[in-house]
Amino acid sequence: MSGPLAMLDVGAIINGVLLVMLVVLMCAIARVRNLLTAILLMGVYSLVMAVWLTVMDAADVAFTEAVVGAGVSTVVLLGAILLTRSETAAISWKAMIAPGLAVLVVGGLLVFAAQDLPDFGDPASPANAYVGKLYLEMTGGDIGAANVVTAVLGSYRGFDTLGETTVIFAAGLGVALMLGFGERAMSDRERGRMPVNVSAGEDHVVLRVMAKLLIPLIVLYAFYVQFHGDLGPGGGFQAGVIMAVAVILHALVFGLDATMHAVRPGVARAIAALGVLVYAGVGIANIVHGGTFLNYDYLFPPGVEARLPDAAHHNWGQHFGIMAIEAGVLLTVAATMITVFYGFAGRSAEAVAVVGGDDTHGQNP
Amino acid sequence: MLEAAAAAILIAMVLMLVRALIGPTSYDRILAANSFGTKTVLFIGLIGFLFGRPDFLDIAIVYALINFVTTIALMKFFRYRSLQAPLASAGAESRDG
Amino acid sequence: MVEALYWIGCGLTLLGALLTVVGAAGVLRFPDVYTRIHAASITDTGGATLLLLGLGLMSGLQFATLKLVIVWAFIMLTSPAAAHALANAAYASGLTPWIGEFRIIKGATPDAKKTGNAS
Amino acid sequence: MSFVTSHFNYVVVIVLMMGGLFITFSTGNLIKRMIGLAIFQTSVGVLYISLGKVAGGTAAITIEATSEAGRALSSKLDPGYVAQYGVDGVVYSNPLPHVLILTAIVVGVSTLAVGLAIAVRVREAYGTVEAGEIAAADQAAIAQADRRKSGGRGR
Repeated sequence: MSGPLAMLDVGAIINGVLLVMLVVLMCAIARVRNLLTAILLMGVYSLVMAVWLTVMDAADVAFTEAVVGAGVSTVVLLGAILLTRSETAAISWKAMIAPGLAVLVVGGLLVFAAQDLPDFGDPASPANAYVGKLYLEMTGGDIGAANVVTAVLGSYRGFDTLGETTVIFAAGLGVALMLGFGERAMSDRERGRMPVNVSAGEDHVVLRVMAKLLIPLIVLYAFYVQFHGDLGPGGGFQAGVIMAVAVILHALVFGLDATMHAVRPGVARAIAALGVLVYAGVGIANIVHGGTFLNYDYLFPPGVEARLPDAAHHNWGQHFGIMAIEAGVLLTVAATMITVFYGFAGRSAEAVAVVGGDDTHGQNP
Repeated sequence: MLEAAAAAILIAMVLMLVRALIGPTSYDRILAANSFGTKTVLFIGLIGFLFGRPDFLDIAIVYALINFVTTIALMKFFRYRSLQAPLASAGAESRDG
Repeated sequence: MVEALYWIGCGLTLLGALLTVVGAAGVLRFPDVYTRIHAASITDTGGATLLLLGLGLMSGLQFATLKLVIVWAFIMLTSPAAAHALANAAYASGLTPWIGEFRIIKGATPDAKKTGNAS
Repeated sequence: MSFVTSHFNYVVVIVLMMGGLFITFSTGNLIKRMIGLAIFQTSVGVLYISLGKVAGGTAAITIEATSEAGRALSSKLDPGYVAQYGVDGVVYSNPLPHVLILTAIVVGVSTLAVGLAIAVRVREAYGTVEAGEIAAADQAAIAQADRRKSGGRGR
């Protein structure tokens, strides 16, 4: 490439275009009154976000945003508007003046303050020159994982990640306590009260075959992401959400009832708790073997690690420690997302009676 | 060369975004979102090669797999107003069995 | 030989990207949702095939090639199915195609179905 | 001009943040408010990741500087720059913001679900998710309770 295009960095141009797209989408979401459209645009927003994150070298974050944005958050939002309503009330322009002014003033102050932020891409900024670079330099010797993000997530900041996992578990518990575990839908079905508003003669054989083909592949890919997390982008958070997406796809295509018999709500909530226990248990195992909480160098009893193969070049304690806590994260994240989905999807019995029923008769003769 | 292809995909993404914003019916918007997803897969694959890190293809794979789910969820929402019901009538199930 | 493959790959990549843009323009310009689905789904699968094939030829045989094949396979599986589901849902919700109504005759034989395109 | 190019990302962060805040403030619909909060949250992600980007850097998945990919990455950069800011001959972006935002996204969707669950329960209790109507229903209930209380005293 030569000429004027070579003068500009390709990454900078893509960065600019994607950020402008984000702003346009944000404005559109602010403007629309139909919540369905807003949710759809949020889906596109998260797609743009994932591409932008990839351009910014944040492969792991892009992975997470891709799975969460494409799989879980759209479905959860759809479940929520099924249970409420899909149109917002009209807002008069007078009601927008006060928030608009407040936002403009705060935004102006923030732009003024942003002048003191380091230049974009500055390698010598305080954030990049000290602790970030230190992690990059130390990971090879300390932990031996190629993916520094996984190393920081699982080992250096393992205590922080335990907190995050617990927060996710607690959030899932909160949703379940408010909306139920979806067992209401199950008992409704058993009592014959489950609304079946699928009109006869419709047979989505293409989708059912495709789902049968895709669900095992998605689960398989989740395991790849889980165990490849040391070497490439991936890890427990991403794999957990992918696993949950497989279950959600099953529920969407084969019905919630069938899915609840395959993955019982009780099993899901037990697994969610088990994941946090596995994580904390790994930490306590280190204390038992003479180390500190979540210091995986003490994962094995004294003397065992030296007898493992190739112990001079591999840090097996760190390796297995990260693998174990990532397994805990996988269990908690997957089970929590499934529980949340069950909560929203399983509650719709009464809401369907109010909202549904009008659309299914639109079918042409 | 890859820059030109990336620019083209980016233009296609912008066009798709316009359709998602103006699309008169909800189905136009779902179509735009789904097609935007496919373009995202291609774009992530392209910039993986453009920036010399083909590791990024993992993200493209996950999009290729999961983009489907959103489309199904939205379609089910519009058709059945429910996330519970299976995508086949009782008659279809019995014909299977 | 490798050089020739590289340039063929370049050509295929650009062709795929071009096809994608053409499809996107079609989605923007076509009159109703069915024609737009037509424009989008054909160019998505076709453009993706050409582009991924081109990338594979350009990069040569390595581990990433396998991932390209996987991406291609998944796009080929999911994209047409999603387009089918979308067209089905749009039709079932009562959107009339721009070219005219397509009638499915209940209980008709497969032969009769083929000619059931009226008005 | 240099401010525009070097701080463009931060300006976008502020626009997105204020947009999310505006959505949350201006609408009374609880679901729309949660969407606004989700946008606000992504803007924080954009800020962190922008701060962690290093010019000429690559994803924080270590590669050998002597491998083909490593040499291709370093060949685009000034050797002095690589020596100063690189680790073992390759310049990486800062991995720490990635870790923080990665977990924040998953936590974000969990908390979004909690907020939406509250909205669902509010709708079941009040029959609406508009904040104005909920407040009006509350006022009416309080007024009714007051009337009953004063009426009881009067009797």
